[in-house]
Amino acid sequence: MGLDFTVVPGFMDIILLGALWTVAITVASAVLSFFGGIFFAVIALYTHWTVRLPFKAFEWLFMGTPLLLQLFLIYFGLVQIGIDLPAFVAGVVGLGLHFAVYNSELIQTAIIAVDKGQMEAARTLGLSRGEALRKVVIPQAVRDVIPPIGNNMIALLKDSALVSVIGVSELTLSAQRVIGKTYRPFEFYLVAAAVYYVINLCMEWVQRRIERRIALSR
Amino acid sequence: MTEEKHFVEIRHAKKSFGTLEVLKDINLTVERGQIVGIIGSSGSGKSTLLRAINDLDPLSGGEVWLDGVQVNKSLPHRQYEKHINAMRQQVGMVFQHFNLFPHLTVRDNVTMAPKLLKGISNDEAETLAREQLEHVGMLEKIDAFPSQLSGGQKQRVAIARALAMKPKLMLFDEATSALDPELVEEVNQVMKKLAEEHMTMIIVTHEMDFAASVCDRVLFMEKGVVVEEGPPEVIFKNPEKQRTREFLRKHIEGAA
Amino acid sequence: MTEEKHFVEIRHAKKSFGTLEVLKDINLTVERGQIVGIIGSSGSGKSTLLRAINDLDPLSGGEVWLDGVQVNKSLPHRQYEKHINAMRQQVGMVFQHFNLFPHLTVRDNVTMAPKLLKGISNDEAETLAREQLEHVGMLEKIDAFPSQLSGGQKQRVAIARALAMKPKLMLFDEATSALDPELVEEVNQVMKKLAEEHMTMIIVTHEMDFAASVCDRVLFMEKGVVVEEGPPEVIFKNPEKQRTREFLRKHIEGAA
Amino acid sequence: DELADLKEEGVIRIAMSGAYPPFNFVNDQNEVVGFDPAIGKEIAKRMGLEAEIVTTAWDGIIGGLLANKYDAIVGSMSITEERDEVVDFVGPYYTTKRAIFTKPDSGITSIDQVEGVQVGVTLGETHEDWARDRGYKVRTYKGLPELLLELENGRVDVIVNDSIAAILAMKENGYEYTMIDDFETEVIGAGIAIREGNPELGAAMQEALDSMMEDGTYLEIANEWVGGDIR
Amino acid sequence: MDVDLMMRVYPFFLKAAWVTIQLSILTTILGLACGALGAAARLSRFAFLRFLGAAYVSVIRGTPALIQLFILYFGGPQIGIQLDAFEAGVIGLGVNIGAYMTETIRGSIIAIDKGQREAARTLGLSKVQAFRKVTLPQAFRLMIRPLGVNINALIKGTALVAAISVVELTYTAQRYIGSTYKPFEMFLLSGVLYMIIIYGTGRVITWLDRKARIV
Ligand SMILES: Nc1ncnc2c1ncn2[C@@H]1O[C@H](COP(=O)(O)OP(=O)(O)OP(=O)(O)O)[C@@H](O)[C@H]1O
Ligand SMILES: Nc1ncnc2c1ncn2[C@@H]1O[C@H](COP(=O)(O)OP(=O)(O)OP(=O)(O)O)[C@@H](O)[C@H]1O
Ligand SMILES: [Mg+2]
Ligand SMILES: [Mg+2]
Repeated sequence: MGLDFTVVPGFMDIILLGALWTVAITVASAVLSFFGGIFFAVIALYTHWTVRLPFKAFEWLFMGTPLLLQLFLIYFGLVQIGIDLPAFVAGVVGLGLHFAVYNSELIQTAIIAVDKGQMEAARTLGLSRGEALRKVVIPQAVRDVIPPIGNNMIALLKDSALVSVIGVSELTLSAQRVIGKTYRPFEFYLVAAAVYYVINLCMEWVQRRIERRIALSR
Repeated sequence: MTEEKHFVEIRHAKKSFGTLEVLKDINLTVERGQIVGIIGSSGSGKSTLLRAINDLDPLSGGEVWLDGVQVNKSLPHRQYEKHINAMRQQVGMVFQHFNLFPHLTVRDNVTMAPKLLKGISNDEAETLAREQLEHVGMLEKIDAFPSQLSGGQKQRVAIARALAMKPKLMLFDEATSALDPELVEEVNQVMKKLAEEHMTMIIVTHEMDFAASVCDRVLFMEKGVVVEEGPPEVIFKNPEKQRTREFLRKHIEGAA
Repeated sequence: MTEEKHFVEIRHAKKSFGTLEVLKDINLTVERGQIVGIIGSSGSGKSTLLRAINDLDPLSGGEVWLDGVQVNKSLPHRQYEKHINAMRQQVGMVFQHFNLFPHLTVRDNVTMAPKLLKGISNDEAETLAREQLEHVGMLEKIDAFPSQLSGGQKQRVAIARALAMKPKLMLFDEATSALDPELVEEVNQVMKKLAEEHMTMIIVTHEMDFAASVCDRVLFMEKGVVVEEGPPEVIFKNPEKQRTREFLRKHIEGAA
Repeated sequence: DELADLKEEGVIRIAMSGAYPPFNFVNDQNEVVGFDPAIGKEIAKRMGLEAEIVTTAWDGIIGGLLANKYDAIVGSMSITEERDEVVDFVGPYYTTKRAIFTKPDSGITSIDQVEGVQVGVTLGETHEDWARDRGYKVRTYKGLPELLLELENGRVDVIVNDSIAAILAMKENGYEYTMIDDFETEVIGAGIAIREGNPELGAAMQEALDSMMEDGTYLEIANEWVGGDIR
Repeated sequence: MDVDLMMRVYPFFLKAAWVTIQLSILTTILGLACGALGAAARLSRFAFLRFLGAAYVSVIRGTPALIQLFILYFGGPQIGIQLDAFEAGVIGLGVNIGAYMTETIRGSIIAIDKGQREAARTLGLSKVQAFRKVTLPQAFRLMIRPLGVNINALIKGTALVAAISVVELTYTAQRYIGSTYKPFEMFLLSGVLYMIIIYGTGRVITWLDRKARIV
């Protein structure tokens, strides 16, 4: 079967609107997952076991089950106990927490690897442990895991497609909708892939800039 | 609290790493405004002792008092944290390996703690940074990152960073090892000026000349015990103990 | 190749970091078996020069020759790699920050390179490690990891590691800054012994006494240029240049 | 034409999602059964072929056909113009109607009341376009299970679906939803999709389908799985 | 909750879980190989290899895995690559996760102090030797848990192969959900199995991480 892209322009508005949703979800969940990841890492490493153990269970839940299921439970499950989240919010919460747990894994490793002398130097200046973490240890830890955090952010971009299960009309869903109308799966999947790729290029560009900026600080 | 109030008092300090006893019953008092030097062979426990004053390497036994307050108090965690942060703000420390923050510029290395802990404004911080860096001749590198500095430059930033908190007590772990003679002289001047302003200092050093010229009192440590202490004239010219004499042989010969 | 064959020869060495000129036309020759000291103020380019001899920080201009072979040759990558590894095996280096391998024990820090590059057996490696560590008084820490060592201990392991490759040329960047006077004396002895065995050494140091006692020749560097060079008697007692005199003021006064 | 190749192989591969009861679904033995596989197998038998059932996610089902991963889709695929442009249809082999369901206590009893309430549909089905064309407030979902769940959760007030599948699903699961009456709509035909350019294969399948409709086998199958004639 | 139903169908879930496990293991192996090669390329001194590595990461990581699977499985035959669904799944997912692993591995390598490499080179070790004996062992400690994250994502990602008609754990659940209208029961069954697989993998990762961190 030959590819026929002449049908594409007529549907670009739907695709681009979907792309807008995808960007919105991705940005919001990426921010949540980044700060959530730091927060979780601190809980995992520095809190009393009474806090840590319940958190571990929570972490296992997110590590151990597919994102799809998590979104499903957040959207279809929570409403049954009276928490009715709009689909967009449910999507952002699900994606954000899921990747926060992933980021937390990365940041934990990096925190452990930061030279002990750094914490000591900060504590010696009179910084509390929290302040030392915030100002000295965590920035260095995050610096050391920029590439894998970049991984997670880009995985998040693609997984944002899953929020289509709860009816947010993001890029993949828009493409599927158009395919449902036109039955040109190859053309529109390729178009969607291209749009994803453009968003991905922007994210890579940001990552490269950050990496270049931190190169001096090693 | 002791009857006579010393500024720093260490009593029966003991410390082990596993089976290795690194500090064995160390006692030490320092008065306000004094400069005390600690000399001793490699691995004798000097760094460990210095770190204990800050409770960085908590002692296995013994007490550390600073200005009438016990530093290594056993307190519930939360209270201990508050307590130790307050104590540490009064104590500046320059590490043997400097431990500059690699992700911050020289400016931010110096101003981070005062900004955070004393809530000074950005302008005040800038003034403070320039003042402190000027002191150690590092003003021109204010925007550099630690990775761009030479060894001596790092050490000077570390000194500026510690002084920026205006501590009451300064601990130097081989403070001048990476400094050239001119800078040693400058740092020497800085120290003397600080001493006049009643800053108290404890200095671990291998440079006997330096110790002899700035210290009011010198301790000689060996294998976790203080072998001998006294004014530099005595320690360096005419030590009592055989072991001290041996350790300083070359120096004493040179001076004699 | 030059007409008269020097063991080490540096010609018109230049190096910049961005706009900062760190080395400006440095020339230096060292004969086999000589010990040359480099002194100078902090940030004057001493470490950079030492690193250039190994082509670690490649020069922006100029040549480095070792034993009749140019070190910083421009060669196709593969050949350059072979060439530089062969060169570096002949050159031992002790860094200002030691750079011990944190994931290896003291033993493995010392034996890794000889095992890998000279294919010595495990038994031979063990003997070698013990011998070298004995030399620097670190035998008892043979199984320790770097994180368990004091500053002076790390430095000694770094020295043993470099010597274990039996280099023809040793470069020390503040080799003795973290060593106590006794150890300085010991390392001094080691160096003299090495010199007798025709080891050539270039030593960056801030300890003028040390430089005066072990070096055959001393260079004084300032802002990327060699201000003055000569035998230690001249440099330390009676330097020609005003700048050298200033730099060494304290030392010369002391000696006078 | 691929008919000859199939004859030579002796096997025809038939695709469906395996998740659309009663038409195709998995039973407790993890076998794919239902109206679609039964029809597919019967057609194969009449063509002198062995049928091999493939289940695949709906997203990729047409792609798989076009890429020659199987030879026909007997998976309750509605015949639409757009689809017809990419594949050829045999059939229809059954028809169904659009239906609207709501909770008995919702107060919605006629199609006019659907205007302005939340309408749940399955993403990409023809019902979605229909609902949008009529200007309803539409929410889309992955499939019938989610639709029923949302009706229960109260986030949608009505759902639009093929009548047969929905009725059977509700019966099976004890849901008591009401279907909106006197709702006139065109019938939807489900067809067997094959690759374009295979008139002989299409004709052979159509012939097999026609013959089973004539001799009563079709009715037997329909009675077994759906409980009535759905031609 | 329909426990009866769950009891009747769980053996099929077990079988499907085995497919998921096989997929995961093979994909991990292929992914690690691609990741190692990719990282080597990205850190290479040859601009061309660096470009190739960057392009691999960018393109593969930047487009949806599902589409890559479609292209490989459906488009492959058009250029003469005939793979069965399982093979296409392993190759597609392995090459995909390899792009992520490339970044993970590269990240932990560049986090190692430059002084370490310099010290090794000064001893006369070749680039490769310095890398193998000094940089890599230290980077290993940094990469285990991040690779664990990749593997975790990969295990869950194996569900994608349902779209190319491999019946693994998730699709088994989905088929049964479609067939029985019992989503919670079926998700529970598959969820528990995923949890077991992932928990097991997590234990291995934690064990490796502890072992590597002994120093
Ligand atoms: N990577 C770098 N980027 C920018 N500037 C650098 C870099 N490395 C060194 N410099 C600068 O080069 C100059 C010379 O540094 P070098 O380390 O050679 O000094 P040095 O003579 O060894 O000093 P010290 O006695 O303090 O160790 C310094 O001013 C330093 O700030
Ligand atoms: N974390 C540790 N684990 C085990 N042993 C340690 C540890 N830290 C220090 N030691 C040992 O404790 C002893 C004292 O160390 P310390 O750093 O106090 O010596 P020092 O007097 O400062 O020596 P130097 O002059 O060489 O810096 C040394 O023998 C050292 O090996
Ligand atoms: Mg020490
Ligand atoms: Mg230097």
